[in-house]
Amino acid sequence: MTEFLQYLMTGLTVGSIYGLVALGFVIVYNSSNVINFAQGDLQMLGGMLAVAFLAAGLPLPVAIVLGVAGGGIAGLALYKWAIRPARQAGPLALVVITLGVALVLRGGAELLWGRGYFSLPEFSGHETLNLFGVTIVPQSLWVIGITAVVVVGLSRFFQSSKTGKAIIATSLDPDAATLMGIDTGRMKLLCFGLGGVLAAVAGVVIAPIAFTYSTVGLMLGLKGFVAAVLGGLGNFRGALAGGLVLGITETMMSGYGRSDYKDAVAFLLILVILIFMPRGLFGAAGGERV
Amino acid sequence: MSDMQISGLSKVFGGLRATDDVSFHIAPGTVHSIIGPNGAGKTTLLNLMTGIYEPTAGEVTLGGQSLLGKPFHARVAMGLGRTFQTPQICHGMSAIENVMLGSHLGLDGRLLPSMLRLPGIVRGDEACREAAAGWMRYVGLERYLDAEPGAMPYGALKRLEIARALAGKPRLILLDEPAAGLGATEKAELSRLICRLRDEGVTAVLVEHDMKLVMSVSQHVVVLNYGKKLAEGTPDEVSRNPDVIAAYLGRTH
Amino acid sequence: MTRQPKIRKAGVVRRVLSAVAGLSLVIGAVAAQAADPIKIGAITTSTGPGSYLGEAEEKALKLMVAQINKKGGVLGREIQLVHYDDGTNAERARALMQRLVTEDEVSVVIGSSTTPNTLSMADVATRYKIPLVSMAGAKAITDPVRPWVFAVPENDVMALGVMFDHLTKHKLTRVALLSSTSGFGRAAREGALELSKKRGDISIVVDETYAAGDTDMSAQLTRIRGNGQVQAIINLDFGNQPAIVTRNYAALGIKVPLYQSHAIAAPKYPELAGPSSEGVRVAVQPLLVVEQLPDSQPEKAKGLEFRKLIQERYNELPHGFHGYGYDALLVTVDAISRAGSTDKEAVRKALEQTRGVAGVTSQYTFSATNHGGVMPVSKLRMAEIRNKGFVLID
Amino acid sequence: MSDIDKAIGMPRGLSTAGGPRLRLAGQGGVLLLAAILLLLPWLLRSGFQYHMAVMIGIHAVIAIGLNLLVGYAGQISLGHAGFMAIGAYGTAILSSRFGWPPLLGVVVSAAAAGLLAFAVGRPILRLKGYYLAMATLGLGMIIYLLISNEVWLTGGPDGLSLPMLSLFGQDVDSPKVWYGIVAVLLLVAYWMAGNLVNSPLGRALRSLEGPEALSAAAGVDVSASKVRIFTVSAVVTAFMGGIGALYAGFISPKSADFMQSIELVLMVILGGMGSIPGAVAGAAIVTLLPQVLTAVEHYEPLIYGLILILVMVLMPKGLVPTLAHRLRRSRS
Repeated sequence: MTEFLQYLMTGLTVGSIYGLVALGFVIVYNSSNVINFAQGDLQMLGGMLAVAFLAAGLPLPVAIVLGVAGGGIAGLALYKWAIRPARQAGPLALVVITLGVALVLRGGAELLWGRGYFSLPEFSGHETLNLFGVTIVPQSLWVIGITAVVVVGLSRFFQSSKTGKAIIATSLDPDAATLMGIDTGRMKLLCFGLGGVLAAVAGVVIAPIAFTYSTVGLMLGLKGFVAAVLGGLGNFRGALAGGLVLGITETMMSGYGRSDYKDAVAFLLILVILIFMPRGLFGAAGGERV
Repeated sequence: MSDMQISGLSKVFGGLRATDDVSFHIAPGTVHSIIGPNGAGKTTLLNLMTGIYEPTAGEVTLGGQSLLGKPFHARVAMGLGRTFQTPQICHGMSAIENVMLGSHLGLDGRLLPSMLRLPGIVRGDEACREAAAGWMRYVGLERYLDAEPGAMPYGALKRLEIARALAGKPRLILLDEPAAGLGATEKAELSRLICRLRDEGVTAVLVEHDMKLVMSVSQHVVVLNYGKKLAEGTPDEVSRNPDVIAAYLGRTH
Repeated sequence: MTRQPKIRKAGVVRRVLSAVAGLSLVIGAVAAQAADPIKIGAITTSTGPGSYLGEAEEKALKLMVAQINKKGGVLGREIQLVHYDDGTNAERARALMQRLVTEDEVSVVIGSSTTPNTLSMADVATRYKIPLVSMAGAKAITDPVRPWVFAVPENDVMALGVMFDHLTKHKLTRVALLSSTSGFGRAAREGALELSKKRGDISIVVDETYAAGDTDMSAQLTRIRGNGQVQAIINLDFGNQPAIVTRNYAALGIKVPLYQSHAIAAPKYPELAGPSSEGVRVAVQPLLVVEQLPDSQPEKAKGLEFRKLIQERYNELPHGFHGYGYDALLVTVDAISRAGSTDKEAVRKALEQTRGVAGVTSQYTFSATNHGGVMPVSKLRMAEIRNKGFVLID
Repeated sequence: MSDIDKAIGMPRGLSTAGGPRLRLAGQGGVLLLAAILLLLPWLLRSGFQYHMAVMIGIHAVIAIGLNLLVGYAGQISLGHAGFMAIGAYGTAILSSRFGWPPLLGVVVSAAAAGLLAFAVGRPILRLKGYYLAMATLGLGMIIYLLISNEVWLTGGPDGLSLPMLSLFGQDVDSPKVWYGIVAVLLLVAYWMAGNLVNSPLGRALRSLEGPEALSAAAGVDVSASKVRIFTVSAVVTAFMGGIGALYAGFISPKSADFMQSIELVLMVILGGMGSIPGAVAGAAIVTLLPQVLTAVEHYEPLIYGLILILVMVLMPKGLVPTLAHRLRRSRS
């Protein structure tokens, strides 16, 4: 039982990170139907920037905030200079553009900071807690807590703020939103910025646990995409649930099964879920309109 | 002997009876219209005929054979043709290729001969191209043979769809709001086209809002309201039916 | 009238052209004899998961080539290093090897940093008969011997032996193995299982693995913690994941000592793992702790000198992988100068006749049956992390 | 004679204008490609340049096959590297471990990949858009993980070596001979893909990119057709994976990994979706770019990324369709 709880704790931590990255995917996807393959690299950027600011002598909280802000700015820039100029392009062409942005971010980070691994200090020391025999690293609590705050904050933002509602309207029906006087271009820009912020948050909170390096976004970006689709692209709860399901499945597989097939089992599970639920766990049902 | 027979057809979505115990039959070589206010269940009925939905109860037959359980494409193979409210055109193909697509069923679809372009494939393809050109002429699109669908006006796309459906040589063609979005001249042309089809013995089912068009081309009209069949008869009979008048007036007021 | 001059003109042009062509041929030949540089190809794994190894090797190679050229080169000729990065991709390494051989026409190739990449290049080396000096450490590279393939690091089985000796000495004989499923981890794990069977003094009671890219190894360590028999943990991997293992190990409060392989022995490791790494035991290259070596050690003087060079140029401390880059170049250049030419077969022969060449990580003696990888005694030492530094221990 | 009969009977010769021209264009493409492939050896100087040409050829055939699925039928796949790897590893294992003739190994592996595609195709291809992308990605990843982990069979991360291909009792180790082999394969693939696309079956497949109801209304069995084209592209990919492995003489799990799948799709998108010459152009770009960019060493990812962005912003429909469109417009 202790083992199980230990695995669960690990799974929740890893799953929260996947969920955060997935949320970024979902917000961008909702607003502009683009799967942003640079999401993972925006996450890398957030972590790297925080490390760099810290190394420049700024206090940790400031470095963290600046790192997150940097991710957001990069998200805005991504939309303004790469996505917007190509707005007539098809979805696959846009995906290729985000792939290009991912490479630019990765290459830029390597030129600036090299290819080494960097660590960020834990937010609140590294004294571990012990609960029912389960060892808990405080950073795990930060990860889970921040994810929870982000999810609650986002849902309130989308439900009650005027901008949030405008974004929802844009994602539901851009034409109607334009008629209602919503500047849909601005909303898309905002969503890319928000996606960048979310990615950077993930990058910053995971850096003390798993470090950050130029190619860290590759795997986490992929996992985030998996979580987003698993949850049913376009759904916040789904993205988070997808991340948690993925994280917990992986950890349980490592704990109770063979770790070398951990990912294979996760992917098999996803295949099966998609076959029975073609629009993911929380995806809107319904066929094609004719 | 009817071409299509619909008996006791019902479709329930959740708690909503979108189609409620509808029965009628469509005689061969006639134009048969289905009308009703918005939300009356016309499109649901069409989707039940084509197999996009499976009915909760009831039966649909074409030429005496049951259509139930058969997917859309199999029904097309049995002689059902259909056009859509908003034209469904393949934008990766030229106009004539879209029409040729409609007649692919009768042609050799084997993979290897197609890749090797064996003589049989070439012959079939050429015949099919000529036939398609014929159909385009028939619906008045001869100017657009090699046009990109994206560059064609809306009305032409609607006729292109009809040509594609005709290329499949259907025994019965379902036209889903063919007049929607058309201008007055285009509507007149459409009306002539439907009459011409009727005169040549093609059975057509028309779902349409434009009453003028419905009344001028139909032999038989079915009126739906709230999923139920409200009335049925010749255009004259239906237009004098007090229930029908009430339903339409009730909506406008 | 008007046509004749034209024809004559054309004739003149042709004559001038051919004269120029002939002249340039002559000049070219003379120049080639005098100062045609010696082309040495190099492929390192400078990006991707293996960048940790290749970046250091790349730096050392570039630095040392510049140093050699400053001192007048080899055989009176300059060395031209044609360097490519294989991105931790074996197929790319192979394509680049092909490119070095057929397009860049190098005389000898150094590389690559990881075993799969070296093995994929070894086939090309054999096919085109060109000497290849690898900086990767798996036994499979030089055993069985391939005529054209050499290696400078001692092989992973020897390196494991150092750890096993230390464990036995401290009576820690029941060991938990934790390895990555990457190429290095997998090969090292197999080596460890084999070695434990062969030696009989160490028994592996738990055998856990994790996948590349995993960000938390608590699950595996929890299982290890739950096994009462375990007296020590060996982690076989390189890159950032051993640092995560170290943190998880410390967080779970595991009491048995943790041993890390020589593949992570670099200042970056304690920096990443932080205070968790205090007391972790690591097999290290002497270069990393060169100041702690006794003066009698032949590697010491060279190592200190090399350290100074690297620190001046790159502002970082060299570790074993810088050393492999240095040594690979050293062995290669030594062979070329003894061969007296860049003839491939001559260089290959000279490599086989390498005797007691002192590098910064080891002394090299090759033969027809030993193309590297095996030394009389392992050069690795056991060190413990104390105060963020590597301290030699008994 | 009814009006319909007249209408169909009458316009003979009048309407076929589109037909022969289209076909000629297709055959013109084959001829042009043949001319390029014949002339190219005069430009290729080193063995390495032949090597690159061979690699482009192999990738081009795969891209043509994948373009049928992605570009024409509109079904994305992020798992085709898995099929490539099945071809490569099947060939390697059958020839080096079981002593089969290499070419038989290629054919059997390609058939096996086809069988797998056929088996998983029906449930997977019901999915749409990014869900399909996800499912194919998962399929590819599972194949990749099997190959990396089943060391006893595949050699794991260390990879596997293959015996040299021999034809008519002669070892094929010269890049020039390989160039010839791959050039012929490319021509055949180009010709066959062009034929398919302009056949009745091809039109049925091309209709799949649109809404399902459109295809069904034309009598196209949507799910069967999707499975069919998926299988075809898997077979082509696996076949060329096997040929590529024989050419390289060595394979590693890297050829099955996710990035390889992305690169294959990249070839199709950069070159132009639904364009057969586009697939060839895309394969050339994606294969050459990393080699060209070794010149800028540490700037490689940065410049690669910038090129991707620029190409897609300036030519959203891909290289060949965009250029063809501009050419047509400037002419008229």
